[in-house]
Amino acid sequence: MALDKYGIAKRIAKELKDGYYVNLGIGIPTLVANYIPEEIEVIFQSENGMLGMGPYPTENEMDADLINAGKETVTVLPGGVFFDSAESFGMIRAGKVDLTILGAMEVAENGDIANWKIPGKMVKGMGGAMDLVASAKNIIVAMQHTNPKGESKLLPACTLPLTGVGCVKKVVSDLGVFDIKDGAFVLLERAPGVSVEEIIAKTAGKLIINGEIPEMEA
Amino acid sequence: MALDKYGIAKRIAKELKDGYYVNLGIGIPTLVANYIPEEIEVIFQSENGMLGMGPYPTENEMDADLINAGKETVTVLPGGVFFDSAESFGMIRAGKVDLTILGAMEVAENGDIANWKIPGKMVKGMGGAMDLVASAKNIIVAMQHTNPKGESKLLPACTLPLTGVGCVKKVVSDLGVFDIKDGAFVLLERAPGVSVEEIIAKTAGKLIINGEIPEMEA
Amino acid sequence: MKKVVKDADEAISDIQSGSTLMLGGFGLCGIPENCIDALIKKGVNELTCISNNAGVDDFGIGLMLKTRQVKKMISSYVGENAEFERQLLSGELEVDLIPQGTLATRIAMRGMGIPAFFTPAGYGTEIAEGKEIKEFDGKMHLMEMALQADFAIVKAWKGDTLGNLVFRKTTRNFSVPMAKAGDITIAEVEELVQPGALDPDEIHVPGIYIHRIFQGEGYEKRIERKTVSLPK
Amino acid sequence: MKKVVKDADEAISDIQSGSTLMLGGFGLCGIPENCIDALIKKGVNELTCISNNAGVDDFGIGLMLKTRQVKKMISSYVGENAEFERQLLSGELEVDLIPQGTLATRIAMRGMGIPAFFTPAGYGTEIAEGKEIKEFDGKMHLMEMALQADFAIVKAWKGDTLGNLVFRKTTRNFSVPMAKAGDITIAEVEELVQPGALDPDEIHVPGIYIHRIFQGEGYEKRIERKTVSLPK
Repeated sequence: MALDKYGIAKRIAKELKDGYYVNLGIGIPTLVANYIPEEIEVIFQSENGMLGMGPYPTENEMDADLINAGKETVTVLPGGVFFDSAESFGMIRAGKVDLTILGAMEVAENGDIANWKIPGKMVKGMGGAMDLVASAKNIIVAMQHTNPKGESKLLPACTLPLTGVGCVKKVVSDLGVFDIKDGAFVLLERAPGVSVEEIIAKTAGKLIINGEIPEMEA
Repeated sequence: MALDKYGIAKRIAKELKDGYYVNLGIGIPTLVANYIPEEIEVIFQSENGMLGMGPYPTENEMDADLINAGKETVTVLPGGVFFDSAESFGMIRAGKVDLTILGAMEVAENGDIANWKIPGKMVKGMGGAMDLVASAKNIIVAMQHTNPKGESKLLPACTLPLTGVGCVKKVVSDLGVFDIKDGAFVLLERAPGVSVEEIIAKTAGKLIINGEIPEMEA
Repeated sequence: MKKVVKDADEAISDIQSGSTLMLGGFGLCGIPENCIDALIKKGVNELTCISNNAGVDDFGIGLMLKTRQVKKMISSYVGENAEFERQLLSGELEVDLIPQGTLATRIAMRGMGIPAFFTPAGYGTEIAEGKEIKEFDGKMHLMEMALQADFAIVKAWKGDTLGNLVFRKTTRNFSVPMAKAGDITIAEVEELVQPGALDPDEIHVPGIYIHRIFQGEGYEKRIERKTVSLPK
Repeated sequence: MKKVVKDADEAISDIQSGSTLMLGGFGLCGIPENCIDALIKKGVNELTCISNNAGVDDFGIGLMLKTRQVKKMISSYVGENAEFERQLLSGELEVDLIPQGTLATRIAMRGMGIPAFFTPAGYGTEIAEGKEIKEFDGKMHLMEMALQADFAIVKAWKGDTLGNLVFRKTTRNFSVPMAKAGDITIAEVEELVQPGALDPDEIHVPGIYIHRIFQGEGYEKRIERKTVSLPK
């Protein structure tokens, strides 16, 4: 059975390592924060200007001066820091953030990503996505494997305007986990109950399947 | 009688205006701080990283963590601020400092300045001088009119390696006050008792003398 | 040294139609509420506004859109505003979309006197069109230019009469780099104090960058997205 | 998250001969005294040291010059040191002199991930030789490159176990941009505290830049030029 958004978030959480500084995009990536393994400590960066982002506040704790990059009210954990947005993107650009997790409309087999613009539709802007994908040391895309029409989002080449080139290292979709390597999607794990055949059928980009593909652990 | 270094500093102090942010170089420029007119407020910037530099501390106030760009112990006035050296030169480069006063070995009639290097002698470095002269909106040079050999330091062209090009706006020497304009030194005032003839004799660069030249006020 | 003005009306009195303004804040967080109201009252128009976002329909820059005072927005994300969308689609409003980090840095560089710099953001995308490209350390970079503005308008938590500013939490956002970048910078503060009241080690924006300052009033500090956890 | 190390010896244990180091401080103000001692004890040599100054004969980097550990200095002003002058004139030591603002900014740009930028400093001087020159707004600028270092070593006043740093007075100098620029950054602090002890609005260097931190000991904090006024 394909993963739901919580399942995708939970699987991505396993990629986190102790001491990681992590930037979470809006949507599924935000959910990753709920599945951090007990034994490790990671610190969340919010690109408007904070490190040490904590959970949403209670009604009483809510503070208009304390929001995240999604403009949601949040809290700060002990050891957190505030800074301005130029400094924030400075640390992103300098590669100080260990991992960036974000959503995508399309990912290509060479690591290109498109997630900001659909021609003909109202364009809201790229926000920080172009900066993040151009500079992050390690980028994981969290997304549905196919679009609402059932078409693959893992493509030979992106059809939508690009956000960044050759930058995505890993994709976790509702169907599986894929490394992007040498111009192909390398299947690493299947979602529980999802067959290799289904993944082949729903992946338009070059797919590499080496031997037996394990089902991901619960 | 030619001015002594205190006289030069005192004359330069008259160039200050209320609200000016001022960077003072080492030597004569430092003395300018002692002659600020009562009725105006100026704020001194020290390029290692402070605004609101005050007088030297008493023995008891002395703090190893509080020095100026000349590495001297200083104090900070109410409303002062500390920052790092990159920020400090950022504000200099952005033209936020209204006036820079510094010494020179040579100044040319086109505003070039040389003050950091004598070929064949041990070179200590340019410190912040190149940044200051390249970026200051207004630069006044405080110096002796001639070198120890009696040779003019106001020249048609600098002979020493340059610190900056076309940047000096005004020179206050022991003999007089000069604007640098249209490729010439324009004599504005004579030091008390110094004749125009003496100034002509001791100025190697192009000198413009328009009408009667007043003696500077005490 | 006279930086203190009476109120927002006095602070913005010489802003003319056609000016380029930087407006601090991120979303509705830390926006200069008093000055936005004063700009609406004054009725200047044909403004170019540099601001990461464009407010919401009935708050922030959204209010200036409603009164048709804005000719062009320079932003990274502008999604929360129906009137914005209408004006954009009808061609009444121009929008220049810039990656958020590039936008923040182009502003910061202005305050550091650096006219141009290189960033990898946007290489290989439509953002790179027409820009000089250079390789450093095996990676392609775009040359980006510092952004100029006739006025920068920011809101800080505390400020002193010399213009030194202190911010609270995530309100530093675009306001700190903008405060340093404006040809003229206007700061409104929740609390105006005397020189010496702020610790010189804890000032976020040194007063040298600030030309006018006043204590604002009636801050609403609206929250765009209230998100809460249940009490434990 | 394990950033805390026992002492300077542990902090610098993997620094090898031939490394490039950034060493914080301005003159003797805010220098990493403990780490300098440990580097001398360890005896690594052929070091390239990026530091605004080179200490005095018997303190700061001057101590490392005495033990011949430094191959090259990258500085803006190096005047206060007889041994330095001797080694320089004898050809034992290389020196790369860089305008102070350009030096500070090349370091800061590394911490911002900006590989190159333009500054007017040094245009028309020997500093400009071999550099790309571009005109912006009618003024000539040099392209300058960010400076890389294998290790940056700084000393702060307080720090927490996550690496967040707070500085006192003019000790921020080159230490803040260097702390952000090092491939590996080591911070020694006068007082090491727990997360939450520092106000998140008042931190000068966020811990994300810091890889190792320890509480130093026995700070001498020597003053290079004691200048005093008489008590009033």
